Amino acid sequence: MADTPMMEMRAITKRFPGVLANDNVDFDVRAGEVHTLLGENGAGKSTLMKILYGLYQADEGEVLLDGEPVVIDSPTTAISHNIGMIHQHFMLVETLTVAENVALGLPSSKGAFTDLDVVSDHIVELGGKYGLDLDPSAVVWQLAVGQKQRVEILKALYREAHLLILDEPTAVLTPQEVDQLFGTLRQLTADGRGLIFISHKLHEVLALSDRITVLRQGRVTGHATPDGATRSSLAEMMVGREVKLAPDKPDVTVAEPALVVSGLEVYGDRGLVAVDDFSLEVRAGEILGIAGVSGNGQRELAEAIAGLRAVTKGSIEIAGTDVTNNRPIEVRDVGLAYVPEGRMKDGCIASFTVSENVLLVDHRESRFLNRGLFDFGAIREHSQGLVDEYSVKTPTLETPVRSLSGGNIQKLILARELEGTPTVLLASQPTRGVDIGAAEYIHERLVTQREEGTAILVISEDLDEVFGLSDRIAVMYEGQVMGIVDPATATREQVGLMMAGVRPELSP
Amino acid sequence: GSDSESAPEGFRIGIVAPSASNDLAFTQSIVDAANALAGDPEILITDGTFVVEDAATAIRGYAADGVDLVIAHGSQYGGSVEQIAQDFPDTIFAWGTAADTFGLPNVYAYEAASDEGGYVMGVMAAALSETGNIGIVGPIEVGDAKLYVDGFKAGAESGGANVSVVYTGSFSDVALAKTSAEAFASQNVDVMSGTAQMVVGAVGVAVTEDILWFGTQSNQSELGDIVVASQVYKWEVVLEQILADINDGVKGGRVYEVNLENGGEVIEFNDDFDLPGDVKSLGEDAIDGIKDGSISTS
Amino acid sequence: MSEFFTEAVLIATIASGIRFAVPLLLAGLGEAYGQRSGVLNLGVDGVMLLGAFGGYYTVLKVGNVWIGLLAGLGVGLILGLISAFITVTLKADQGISGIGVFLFGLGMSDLLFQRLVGTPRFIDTFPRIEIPLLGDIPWIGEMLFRQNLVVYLAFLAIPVSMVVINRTTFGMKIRAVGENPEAADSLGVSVAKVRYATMLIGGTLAGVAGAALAIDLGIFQQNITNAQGFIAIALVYFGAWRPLGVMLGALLYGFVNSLVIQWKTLGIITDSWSDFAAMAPAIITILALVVVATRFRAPSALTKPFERGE
Amino acid sequence: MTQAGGSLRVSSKYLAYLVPLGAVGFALLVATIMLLALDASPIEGFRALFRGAFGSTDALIETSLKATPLLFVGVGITIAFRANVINIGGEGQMVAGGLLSTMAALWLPDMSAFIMLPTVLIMGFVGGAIWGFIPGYLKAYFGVNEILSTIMLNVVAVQLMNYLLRQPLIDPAEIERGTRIPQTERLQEGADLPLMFGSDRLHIGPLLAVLAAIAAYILLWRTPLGYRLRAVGQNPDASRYAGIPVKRTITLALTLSGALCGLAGAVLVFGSEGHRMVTDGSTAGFTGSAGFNGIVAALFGGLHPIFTIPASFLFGGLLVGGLSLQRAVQVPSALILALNGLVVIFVVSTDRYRQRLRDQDARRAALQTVESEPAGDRGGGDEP
Ligand SMILES: Nc1ncnc2c1ncn2[C@@H]1O[C@H](COP(=O)(O)OP(=O)(O)OP(=O)(O)O)[C@@H](O)[C@H]1O
Ligand SMILES: Nc1ncnc2c1ncn2[C@@H]1O[C@H](COP(=O)(O)OP(=O)(O)OP(=O)(O)O)[C@@H](O)[C@H]1O
Ligand SMILES: [Mg+2]
Ligand SMILES: [Mg+2]
Repeated sequence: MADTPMMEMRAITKRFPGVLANDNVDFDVRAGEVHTLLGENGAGKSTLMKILYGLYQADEGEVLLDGEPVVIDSPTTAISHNIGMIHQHFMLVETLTVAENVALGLPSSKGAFTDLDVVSDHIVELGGKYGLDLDPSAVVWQLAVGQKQRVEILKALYREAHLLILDEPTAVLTPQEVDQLFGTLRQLTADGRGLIFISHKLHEVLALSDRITVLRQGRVTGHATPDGATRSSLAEMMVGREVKLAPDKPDVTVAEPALVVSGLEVYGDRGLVAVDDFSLEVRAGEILGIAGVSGNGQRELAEAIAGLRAVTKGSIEIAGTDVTNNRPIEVRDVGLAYVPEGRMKDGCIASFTVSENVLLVDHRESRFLNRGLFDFGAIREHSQGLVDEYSVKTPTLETPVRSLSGGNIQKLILARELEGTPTVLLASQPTRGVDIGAAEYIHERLVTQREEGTAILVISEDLDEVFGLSDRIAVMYEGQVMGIVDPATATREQVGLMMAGVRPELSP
Repeated sequence: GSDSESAPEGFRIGIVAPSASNDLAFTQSIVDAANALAGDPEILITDGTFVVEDAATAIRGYAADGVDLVIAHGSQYGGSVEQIAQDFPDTIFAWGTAADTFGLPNVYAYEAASDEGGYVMGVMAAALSETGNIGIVGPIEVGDAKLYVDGFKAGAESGGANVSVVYTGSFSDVALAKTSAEAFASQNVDVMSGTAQMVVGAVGVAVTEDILWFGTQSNQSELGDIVVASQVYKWEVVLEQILADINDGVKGGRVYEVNLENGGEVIEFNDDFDLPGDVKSLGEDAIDGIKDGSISTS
Repeated sequence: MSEFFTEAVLIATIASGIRFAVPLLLAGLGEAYGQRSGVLNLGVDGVMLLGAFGGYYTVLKVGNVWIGLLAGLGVGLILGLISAFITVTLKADQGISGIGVFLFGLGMSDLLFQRLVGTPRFIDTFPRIEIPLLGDIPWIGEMLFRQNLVVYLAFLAIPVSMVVINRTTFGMKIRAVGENPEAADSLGVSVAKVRYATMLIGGTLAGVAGAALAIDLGIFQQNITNAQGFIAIALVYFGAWRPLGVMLGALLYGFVNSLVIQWKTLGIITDSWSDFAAMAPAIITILALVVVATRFRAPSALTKPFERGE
Repeated sequence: MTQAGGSLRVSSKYLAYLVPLGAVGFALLVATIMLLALDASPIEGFRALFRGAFGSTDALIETSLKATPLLFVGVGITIAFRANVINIGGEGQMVAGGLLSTMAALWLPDMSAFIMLPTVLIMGFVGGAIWGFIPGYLKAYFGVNEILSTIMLNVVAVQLMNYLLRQPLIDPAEIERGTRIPQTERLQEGADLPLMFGSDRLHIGPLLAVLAAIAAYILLWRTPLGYRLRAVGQNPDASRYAGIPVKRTITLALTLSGALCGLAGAVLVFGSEGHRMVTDGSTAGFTGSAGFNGIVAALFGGLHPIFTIPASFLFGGLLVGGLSLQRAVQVPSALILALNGLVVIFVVSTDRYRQRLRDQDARRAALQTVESEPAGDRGGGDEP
């Protein structure tokens, strides 16, 4: 490794209205190394990287490349300094082809006209070198998630990125795809490129990194190297206290099946079968976790159960009532509560107040009405009760939820859904994108609810969560159940293989 | 023409009209007439009030301001005039083009016998047409436009021509008027006429396709040497009669008309168009016939 | 009926349908550029009106129709710039600010006309150009190749636009910005610049469309476009945001109009039905919108102002 | 729901309401320049404008009458916009409401006002509702862009009006006379909007419009239905998730919006000087462009039914005053139209700024109380 870092950020400070997203942060990368940024949600990782990539401007501090101070005021500048970024959310134009997405914004060898043939050739060449196999003429929306990821990497390589920022590139990949990606990344460091890696998955961090820097509340709170750290030591550095990675679960005697799904077939948005001959039972008093890589039909399954997506075959029963293809409101009336995966998309209305969001599902109920008009007294009382019980931190009940933190919004949704003890609780990614603190709290609530006899179906991509919470784990792959395992006896590796489509009986 | 009657000292006239006061057509004809009055009355104009309720506001505004004579120059203003005239019994109202004073003592109505001029020009059109096909472009089949079109058609048919009429359905769609004229051109039409503001679109086609044109509501000679003649309104004939009444102490309840007979309607020939003498005399015969009642325009 | 099938009448119906389509085609094409980049410009009609006045007045003063057309282009360019400033820089609601531009154009063009011209006067119109050889083809020649230069230019703009949108780097940026501005932005494509450019193209074409309309008619008057700008916007949806589709829509609209008129003059459509005939284009457009809406997707970012998270 | 907050918020909130006034001020500045260019005295012009709008009882009455359709339409637009539906079809919906109520008054036997007046108002409501339902249904179930379908339906409505007033509904006297002005006969007196305060002009239209605004306010913020309308407007996904019938609600939003515009049409007919329906062949000839201007009034009022009341009166005053400005300094009416457009442009151009002021306010308040919390994830990102 060279002595001068290829990139050095010094004393970076960035403020958003009311938030100190980066506070005097120092960070550097040397050629040929992977330097990982670790931190809770909202710690300021993406912000720091967006500053480096020219999407945001730092309020204070400077950036040095090869020892020279530079001003990076736009992505164009960043690209011209050979910096590439793989964003946390895919930055792809779905209606364009792979080659077009790669060529976008670059000068063409044919002047004003596109030179997609040249681009395609180079894509194939690069793909061959780094194991990024892709058809340059495929339209992006037709690609699988892993392939889209490869397009993102190709975009950066095509621009000759020497410094590559990868903001949570593994969040949506199968363990096998992760391995493949890591292979590619190691090849890149071997070429002398510097990588910045961001991930919440501590075992990945330990496997890939050369150095680790931990951010908390916008500040650097520690440094580590993989050989001197463990998962729990890293977690502690992130949160600032000892963390319970799994909740305590008292024994509960399970009762009758409350949710019965049999032979379910559901189509996805693209008109393909997303849930395929899927059967499952969840009994009152148990938590069934569904593990799987995103995009394997979990979303469609949840929506079908909630009445939001048409079922083409099979049936869904809740507490003995057939609710197949019922309207969402009818399914709820039978006793379903649903914490959706898209917190801001489905779970709440960002511009509505806390009180109004509490009303989202129940606004028709007579207890909130007085001669047909809202009874604001009753509504306030009810909302205050939930806010207090679930310790939702909000200045007032009239605050738009937009200005609450993610964890608090999630708690609010949970409070709303668990109110009145549902027969079945369907929780999709219940702690995705929330603080470890809030996640701990949410896990405790789910366990409490289980004790009260609710049948709980938790869908999560976070294996730690699935293992920590579930009484049984069902693994979902390409719309089907690959098998159901006991978390007490199963290993992560087994589950990982099942998530990749390997049936347990076939595995050694 | 009658002897010009002079407006009383300090007389104020308010005009409310739907289109622009320099439109070379409907509105300009009344504005020019008012300006031509003797005695130099003060003329106030609210133009472009194609919204009936806005016109009503303006009419009421003039009445409230103490204007002596309020001219509501638009058939569609009738309902408003009827109402407002009752609220301002001391103000004199003139409503055109129309024939109804609602039995009110302070409302005049005035109209144009546009069928008469239409008929005369139709007769000449038939004589000028070599193909025998004549086309007329109208806006919507109502009021003054319908009267003119019907008169023109009757005149041309009396001369043995084959007449087709198209109402574009709009007073304003110039492009449609143009398309209509193009349709006529394809059907061997060699003489056209038309009325309302959108008709300029048709005149344009007449110019390029060398089709003869008869105009109405104002002198359109300057539009080109394909223009044979135009029917022109001289509303001062009506206004002078109203002034005469006022000077005599009568304040309304009468209906006046401009027509060929009283000189309120004039056929103006285009000097640049070489009109054969026999055709011109056919036209003059028609004028005489209408004046003496021997020809009916319908 | 038989009269309709005479050669001359059929040819004239198609030829005048084509001419009728030209302003719609130009304005619609310009609007398509904007919408492909994510900007809905409802002010097209206002721009057309001012372009029409600019073109008319210039020809009246200068006497040259081509300078008049250029004047319309200039007016459109300026208004395109203003519209871009309103919607891209100030990020105003696109639908409503467009209505504002429309009302302004409607009033301003009339005001200028009344003050500067007053009495309507005819101006020179575009000379017809007969294309050698092609113009001599029976039927086809008369329908297609004895038009004025603007007609040819307008139809030439279609393949040019197809190439620009589908085969150039600029076109790729337009499509990207209309679909996913964040992604384009992350690759250093300036969303604002691309949208300014498409708005300028749109404004320019709308201005030219207006000038072409007025010069072709040889006259100006209040509201001369008679809402053609709005029809042009509808045609963009009708044509599913593709230049060729816009052209087909404009031609269909032009043909329906000239057919209805031709039938009226022949007495095939009687006057009592003429109001319904006048509804036809609007109803056909709505029906077409239903079909297009179920088959094609609008650019994802259409009507959404872009703001880089900060 | 009502907002409570510290002094900082209040001042910022007032500022937010001042922004559109600033926009009007700017438009007036442009008007001054234009008047000067037209050789008219701006001072005299504005004096006439103000006098004509608010300077006397008569002026106030005219302004109220002009504001009435603006307010109805503005309230209708507010309901639609709150459900995130852009209704540009106010013009056509007014025509539809005017036509249906006119038919009722024309074809039903003469009846007392107690029966006739509610009947024609309901018919106006229904006529507009039908004209709003069509684009609403097409949007909800076929994804047809409502901006375009409503514009197209304006065209259809005007032709329908022209046909009906020329043929089946025309005043028989017009046929007899041969003048064939496309207008109905004077409609039955039972349908006349009653006059208020002993005025011979001021009918109950303004009162009805204000009541409609209050009703819309109650609907939107005090009832489950209004809650659903707003929820669907803010987040259709979350609404669907919560069991709200999204498509039906979108359809309903445009239907209700159209219905209020239809009421505006009915009030125009039965409150008109002539007590009849007339066409000059264009929509604006009947509506006075209230279908467009009502949008401006609604925006002015911050898409809030109650604030739309003063906004409509202000804007109505501008229009009435514009007429008297024209009379006083003899400028073409096109000037008013152009200014109208400028006001719209300035108001929407500053809208973003106004929103930012409001947001800042809310965020600041949220932060004051949550300072104890970690900087975590404000804005609630929900992605991995
Ligand atoms: N554009 C913005 N405007 C206002 N606040 C922002 C903006 N972007 C980020 N923030 C805030 O800055 C803080 C840091 O956010 P950042 O996205 O950098 O976190 P992160 O570490 O990447 O979290 P995650 O793990 O969820 O991706 C958070 O409180 C966030 O809410
Ligand atoms: N009775 C049913 N049979 C089959 N599928 C149904 C049925 N009811 C609902 N669904 C499915 O659930 C989805 C959501 O229904 P929901 O009632 O929320 O629709 P919506 O968008 O509110 O429409 P609408 O406003 O017409 O009720 C539907 O799109 C449909 O796929
Ligand atoms: Mg991040
Ligand atoms: Mg439903």
